[in-house]
Amino acid sequence: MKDNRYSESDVTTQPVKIAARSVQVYYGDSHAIRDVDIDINDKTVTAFIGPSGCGKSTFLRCINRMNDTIDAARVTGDIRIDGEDIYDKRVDPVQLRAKVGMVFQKPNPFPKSIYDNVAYGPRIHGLARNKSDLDEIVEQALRRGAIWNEVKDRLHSPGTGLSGGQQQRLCIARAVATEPEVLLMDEPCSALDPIATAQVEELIDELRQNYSVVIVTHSMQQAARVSQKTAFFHLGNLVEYGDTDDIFTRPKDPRTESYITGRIG
Amino acid sequence: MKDNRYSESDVTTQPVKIAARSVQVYYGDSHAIRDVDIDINDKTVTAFIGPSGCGKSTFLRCINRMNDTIDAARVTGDIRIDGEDIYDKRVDPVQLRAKVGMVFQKPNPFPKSIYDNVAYGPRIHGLARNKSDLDEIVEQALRRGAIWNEVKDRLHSPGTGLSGGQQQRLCIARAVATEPEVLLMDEPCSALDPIATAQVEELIDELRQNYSVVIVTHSMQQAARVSQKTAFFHLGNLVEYGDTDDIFTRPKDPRTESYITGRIG
Amino acid sequence: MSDIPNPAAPITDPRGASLLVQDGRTKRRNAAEGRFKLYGIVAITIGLLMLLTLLFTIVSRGTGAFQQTFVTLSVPLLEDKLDKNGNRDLEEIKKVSTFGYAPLLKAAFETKVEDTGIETELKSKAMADILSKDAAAQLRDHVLANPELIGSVVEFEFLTNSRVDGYLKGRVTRESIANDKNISAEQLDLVDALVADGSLAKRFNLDFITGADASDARPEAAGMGVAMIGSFAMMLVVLVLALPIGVAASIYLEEFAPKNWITDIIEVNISNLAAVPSIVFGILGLAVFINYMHLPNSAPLVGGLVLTLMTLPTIIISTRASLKSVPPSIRDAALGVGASKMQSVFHHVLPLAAPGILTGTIIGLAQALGETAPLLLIGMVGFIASNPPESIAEGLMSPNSAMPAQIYEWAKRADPAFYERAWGGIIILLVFLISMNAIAVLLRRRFERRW
Amino acid sequence: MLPLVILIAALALGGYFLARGRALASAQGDSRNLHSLPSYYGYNAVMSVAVPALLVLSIWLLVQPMLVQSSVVEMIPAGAVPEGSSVNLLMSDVRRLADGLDAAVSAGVISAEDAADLSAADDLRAWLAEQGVAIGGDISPEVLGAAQAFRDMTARGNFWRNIIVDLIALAGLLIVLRETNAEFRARNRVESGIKALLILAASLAILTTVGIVLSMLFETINFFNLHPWTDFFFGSSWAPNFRGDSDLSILPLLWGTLYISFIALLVAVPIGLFAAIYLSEYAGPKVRATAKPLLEILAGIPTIVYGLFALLTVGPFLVQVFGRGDEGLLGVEWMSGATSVLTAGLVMGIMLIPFVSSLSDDIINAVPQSLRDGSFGLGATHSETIRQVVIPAALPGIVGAVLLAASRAIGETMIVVLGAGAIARISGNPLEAMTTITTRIVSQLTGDSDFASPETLVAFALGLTLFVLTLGLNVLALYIVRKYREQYE
Amino acid sequence: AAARDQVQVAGSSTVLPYASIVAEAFGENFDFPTPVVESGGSSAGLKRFCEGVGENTIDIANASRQIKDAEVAVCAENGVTDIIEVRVGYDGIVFASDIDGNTFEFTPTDWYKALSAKVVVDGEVTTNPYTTWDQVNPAFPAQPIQAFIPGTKHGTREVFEEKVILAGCEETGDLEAFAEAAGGDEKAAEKECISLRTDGKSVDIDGDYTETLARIESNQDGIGVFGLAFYENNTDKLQVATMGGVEPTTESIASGDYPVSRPLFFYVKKAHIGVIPGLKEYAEFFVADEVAGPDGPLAEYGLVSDPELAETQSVVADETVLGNGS
Ligand SMILES: Nc1ncnc2c1ncn2[C@@H]1O[C@H](COP(=O)(O)OP(=O)(O)OP(=O)(O)O)[C@@H](O)[C@H]1O
Ligand SMILES: Nc1ncnc2c1ncn2[C@@H]1O[C@H](COP(=O)(O)OP(=O)(O)OP(=O)(O)O)[C@@H](O)[C@H]1O
Ligand SMILES: [Mg+2]
Ligand SMILES: [Mg+2]
Ligand SMILES: O=P([O-])([O-])[O-]
Repeated sequence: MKDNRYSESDVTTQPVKIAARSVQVYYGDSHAIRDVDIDINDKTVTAFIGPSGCGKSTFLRCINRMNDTIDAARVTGDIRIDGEDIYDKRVDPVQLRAKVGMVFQKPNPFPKSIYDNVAYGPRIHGLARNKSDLDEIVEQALRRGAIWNEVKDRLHSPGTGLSGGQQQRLCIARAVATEPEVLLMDEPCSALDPIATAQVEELIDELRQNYSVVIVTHSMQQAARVSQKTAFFHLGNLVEYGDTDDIFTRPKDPRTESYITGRIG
Repeated sequence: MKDNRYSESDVTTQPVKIAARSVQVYYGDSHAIRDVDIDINDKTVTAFIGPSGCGKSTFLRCINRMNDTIDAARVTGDIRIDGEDIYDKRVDPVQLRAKVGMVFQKPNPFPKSIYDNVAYGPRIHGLARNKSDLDEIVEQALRRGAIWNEVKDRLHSPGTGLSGGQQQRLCIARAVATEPEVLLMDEPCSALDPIATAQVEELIDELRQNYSVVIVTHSMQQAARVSQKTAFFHLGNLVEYGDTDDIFTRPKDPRTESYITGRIG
Repeated sequence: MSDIPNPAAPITDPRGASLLVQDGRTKRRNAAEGRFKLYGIVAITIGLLMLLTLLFTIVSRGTGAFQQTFVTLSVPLLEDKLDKNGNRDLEEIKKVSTFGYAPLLKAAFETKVEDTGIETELKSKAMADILSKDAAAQLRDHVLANPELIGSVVEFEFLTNSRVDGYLKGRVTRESIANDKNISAEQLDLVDALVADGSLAKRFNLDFITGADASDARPEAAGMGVAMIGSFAMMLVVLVLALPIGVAASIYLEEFAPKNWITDIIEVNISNLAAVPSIVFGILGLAVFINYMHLPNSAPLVGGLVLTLMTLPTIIISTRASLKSVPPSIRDAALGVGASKMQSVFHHVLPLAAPGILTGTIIGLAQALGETAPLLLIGMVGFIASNPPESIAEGLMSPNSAMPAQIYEWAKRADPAFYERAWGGIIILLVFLISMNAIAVLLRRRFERRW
Repeated sequence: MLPLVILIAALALGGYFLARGRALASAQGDSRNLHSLPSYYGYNAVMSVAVPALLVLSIWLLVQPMLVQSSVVEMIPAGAVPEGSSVNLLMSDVRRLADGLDAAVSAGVISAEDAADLSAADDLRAWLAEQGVAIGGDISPEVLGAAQAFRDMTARGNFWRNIIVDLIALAGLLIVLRETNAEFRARNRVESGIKALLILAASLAILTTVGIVLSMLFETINFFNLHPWTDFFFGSSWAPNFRGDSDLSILPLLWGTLYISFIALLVAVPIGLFAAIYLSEYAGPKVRATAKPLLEILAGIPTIVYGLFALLTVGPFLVQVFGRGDEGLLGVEWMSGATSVLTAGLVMGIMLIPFVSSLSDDIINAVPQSLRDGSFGLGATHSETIRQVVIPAALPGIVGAVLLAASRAIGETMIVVLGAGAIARISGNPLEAMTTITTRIVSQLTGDSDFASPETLVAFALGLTLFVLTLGLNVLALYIVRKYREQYE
Repeated sequence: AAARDQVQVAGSSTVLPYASIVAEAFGENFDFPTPVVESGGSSAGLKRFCEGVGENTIDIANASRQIKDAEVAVCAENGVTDIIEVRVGYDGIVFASDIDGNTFEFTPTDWYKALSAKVVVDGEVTTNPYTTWDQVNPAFPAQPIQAFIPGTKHGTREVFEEKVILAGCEETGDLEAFAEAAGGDEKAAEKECISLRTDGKSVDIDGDYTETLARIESNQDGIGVFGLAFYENNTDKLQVATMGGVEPTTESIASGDYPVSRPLFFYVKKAHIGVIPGLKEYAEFFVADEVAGPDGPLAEYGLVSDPELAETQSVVADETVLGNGS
């Protein structure tokens, strides 16, 4: 199963980008995330794996405070990015989210044109000096999202008229366009064919050169291919976290092993 | 790559369930499906594969006339189920869709409770004689959708509060609950972990005993595992169609080969 | 309403059945479908039929108001009546009141009868009575504007009184005037003769659209123009205040407000304000804007403020409903790329909610445009025949009425000629309303989309 | 004043570009190094320049006339006020005269110095009349002196006002420019400003409520001092009377209000809802684009038209059906007059159709297509989909629309006056005439009887009670909606 | 606030037509702007009148009844002490029915018997048993009783009760019977007389005469109470009934032959005279002979002019205020 195509030279030597301590998440009464501690490195791809419903998305959404938007959700504990507590009162969630981009599990393009979907982030962050700059950014993002060829002739038709996989790539392009420092991707390749998947994986590897990427995936192969670190969640607990190699070849926890070998889900 | 776990005894001997001839689909001016001819057998799992945006979902939606709901979409050609032209004036799309169930690419649970989501189909089709009958049907469907254990304690909380993968399985359960003769599944396992995937695949194989199943998938492995027939789409064309074994091991068309070996997408 | 098929009904297994023939259950469901759709068609048809009936009533009763009967007369501007001293001093000419002009009109009729050889038994006073009371005022204005004309004979086109006008429009007949002391059969004979002579005829009356109100004694001279300006000024105030305030309040409540009891209080309050009878807003307006803030009586500004308060709940409720219907995933998507809450609302949610907001605005404005009761208390209902204002500020501050108030007033007056004008006024009001709606509808269509 | 406002606007505009430029400069011309978009720095400057300055200006505008007035009033000797008049009235002459002098000066008829030196001896009234300024009476020297003082003080006040407000605007500009740099959180500042505005807008509802309650409370208390509250709340008849000693009970009116509103909703809700469903789900774009605005016209027809329609068309028709005995359509004799609860309710229902239909249509239209697809995919018919998926998803909005319609029904006057008759009684028969609270408010308030009598004051008590009552209904509605709200997606 | 230029009038809707005719002519013949005359009812007008002195209060209140003591007190409390009362003429009140229906010659007794809640039949006080007019008076046709009378908020109602119902009650002798039953309490007996039946035979109209007319149009059996001016403008739809044998005309009312009429007033704030341009001129113009006299436009429109007009003119000219012995 080991198929890590890319160098993993300096993973462990990377500084910690995101540090979470005893994070708990509740949806109303139900306890979705239990006491998670994790350090996520900079310039590293970290994969979250685990059975469906175990809390991967929930934890991911804690990192850029998207859970703030769910009334029922309540987060406790301590999450630091670059040493700063992101749940501190002084932290502006907006600034945080500009820094920590996100691709959602269900593709959610704006009901606007493809171009405007991608240009939205750069516009509100003032990343483009002028129209041609913006065109450039949009094209670049769409290329990185591996969708440029399919949409270049219909940039101004609505993003909601795309196929499922295309929408997913559009959302990736949209997230990449704002150049976040951390990119959270919730199953970014679930609707993609192998080629597109490979292109997105390439993108992830490229992003790793400068940023920290966290990816949720159900594909063990993908986790093995793209990530240097892997975290395994089960029933809201972070069961095991370590180098991807180790997790897949020498899991310490029996639950991890069961999952990887396909016995629990 | 060959990993077909289930018997494929009598695939070719099965009668034709769905016969499509020179089907064309247009979205406004763009030609999304070009001249597709295909015979889909009864009691068989047929996989549609192909790069993202090639028209798999579009063609799938032709089979139960879901494209009727998109204003811009226009379908020509001839599709017969059990020899009856489903685009015939006399055909009631409602009756057709009861016979040809569908699981959508993006999970779309109703804003109702989990129970009501599943009970919806049986209710409108009058499949239950009384409340306990209905309870039985709902439980059965949720079990087959491999989600019973996770939701049995919260049947009356909203279906929209589930995780991505749970929603997907809920939608599968919902589709199965109405006992369709043909089941169209658009990437039913995209958000599922391997165990859940295996359970769904098992369901599919079980369904095959009586029904015809068409499944869109991006996972070549999955196609190989569950299907007896495979159709490969590319840029709106049905490039190749045949026994799954043949497609994966002896593709006739160079495009199919490129796709399977990961060269075009 | 629920027709979820009865679970006790026999279960039909459609398996293997032909698609070309509908099974019993499908037939039943399709029948239900057909019925359901029919209900929709019936509902719309009822609505449109009612609209049609109302419009037909309005138009058939109101179009008459746009025409008026005029008589052409040559009036000798007698010097001994208008300028006894003959020095053409304007101040002295002004001293002659409209009552002093009556002899000129009588004289004009005498000449007319002589010149055309019409035979009539009538005294000259009775002949002049077929004219509108407005004629003397018209004459006086003309003389004051052109004092040099005194002594000459000038041709005028005068309004006839409302009975003569009604006679030409068929409302007044020789039978119906049996007990009427305002007009006699002989006078109608004279009218017939004048019609034959071509000097008395019905024509389009622009003054109805542009003019000011007239007193009860001269319905034929009353117009809608000034009230129209009053309504326009009020709508301006309502639009400028109610739309932004309403949308702002809704955004706060729906998107930003913490879910606590204060928000609940505000929310309940707003729905409650929608149920407050409009006259109560008049009480409020009188107390706050006139007695406390000392804004002038009868001013469209005050009317606009009162109507703003009255319209706000409608706009807020509809805006909130449409904001609520924008799915959360859109907000998530925007927040996910680092948009602020404010940006996500203004860039994505608001445009998607725009159709509903516009609908609320249309309905709210329509309601405000047709409202009379609150205006009663702030002095905008009654006899207000001001001149058309010269500037926007004057239009807001100087006394004025409003279209519905004018219509309401007319509908109450005794002379049946006012009744026709009330319906005519409703036509103008509706044209006003429809043009206002048309703009909003066009805007709404631009924003509409389904995803 | 206008130049002042223009100056503030100019400063604000200048501030916009200066702050924006400064921010960009501090970020070495690269907007990416800024905390916020450059325009936010601009807006922040506009806000900081204009808001305090305009605030001070408006306070000044409110306070200055009061101060000038009171000091001028002090100048007028008590003897100068004619008997029976008040200083207040004299002041209006003073103001009128001052305005007249202003007008004369600005027309160039007289120089500013001369205006200040005019004496009462000249025939000022006639002279002013020539300038087009009408003065009520002859001008006394006191009034003239006061008018001149008035002008003088006003001019001085305006002078200082201009200076101070300008300084504040300028100070705002300087402060904002000083704090503008790449790290400055301009967007947050601007958004807090906007949020403050939003909160202000929302609190207007509270203010209105307070205003309504206050403007009715005292008169209501007066009423209860004159009339026993037990009769008002628990009596059974409504029979106002000139000589006093009237029966003034709200119960029959309340009954009529609720009954008529109920019938109106019985008409409007199904028709409106079905129309909305048809328009958003079945109708083609063309039908929808025409039918919807057409229906909206129904909301704009003045209610007096509906009233006449009820009285002259619908009422007689109903009598034809229910009340003509053997000559009638049903051969029954249940209805005696054209006015009845049913007449008013039916017509009011028609008026309310667009309140339900248009708003619901927008909301139904906003339900995501994927939900419909999900239902169609299961073999549901269109109507099943609508009933069981679309409507529940749109329910919160639809409830809002229905509540709005209900509110309108309760608050409507004209249709009831003409359509429902004016008889206050409690009866279950919809073919009988009844009346409502709102019509009684209007008629008690506009009538002939003594305004200090309970017969008139009862209008305020009725208004307040209705207010409290609907408040209760709304609390209940909120509770129910909360309970059944379903969030989709 | 800028100084106000025009006279502001509010109040009775009965006086409104006359006031608007005067205001219009005033605007035409004087250099003052046309006064603003609002309607809204005597009570509402007086309420605003009594709110205080100053430019943001009205100058004149029209009323279809005399100001009440309680109102004068409130006025005084708010500083409105000097009020000039001007009686402009009389409003004739007539009874009319559909033009195509039966003709009636009423007496107050007929109305009393038709509308009172309780009547004396055969010496016994009973609930009003009459349902058709011929039961009330055999001379009448067998037409169902259906009366549209002014609501209790209208001054006209008071006049109707006083001069028709109560008069009828006295004529029939029922008043005495009621007094007897009430143990000699005159007040209670009067109240008994004028409390009208509530079974729908008598309908209170709170709106205007147009509403009464509309109701008669939709119910041909109806008989309504109107102002004389209103009737005179609608002779094609209505036929008037005589009362006590007298036909209502401006002459018969002015002479006092026709019994049912009421005076109309307006009240001027003396403090505003000399301050509001044109106020006194308007008041004088209103009662001038050429306007309010028997040949003036007001009478032509239906106002019954005051036989004592000269006295009224001097009240205005001298600015005689209420309570000063006039
Ligand atoms: N509603 C629509 N309007 C216009 N174009 C559409 C619409 N839906 C799909 N298309 C286009 O039609 C083509 C085929 O789309 P389809 O959804 O069938 O692809 P697919 O094979 O399912 O892809 P995926 O694997 O990404 O879901 C694509 O180019 C897509 O952009
Ligand atoms: N909005 C919500 N309200 C209530 N419960 C929720 C909500 N969202 C998620 N949950 C519950 O929290 C648990 C964790 O959900 P989460 O979405 O994090 O799972 P996941 O690991 O992302 O699963 P998947 O792989 O299926 O997406 C699940 O049991 C889910 O049902
Ligand atoms: Mg998830
Ligand atoms: Mg697809
Ligand atoms: O409006 P009125 O007071 O005359 O009834």
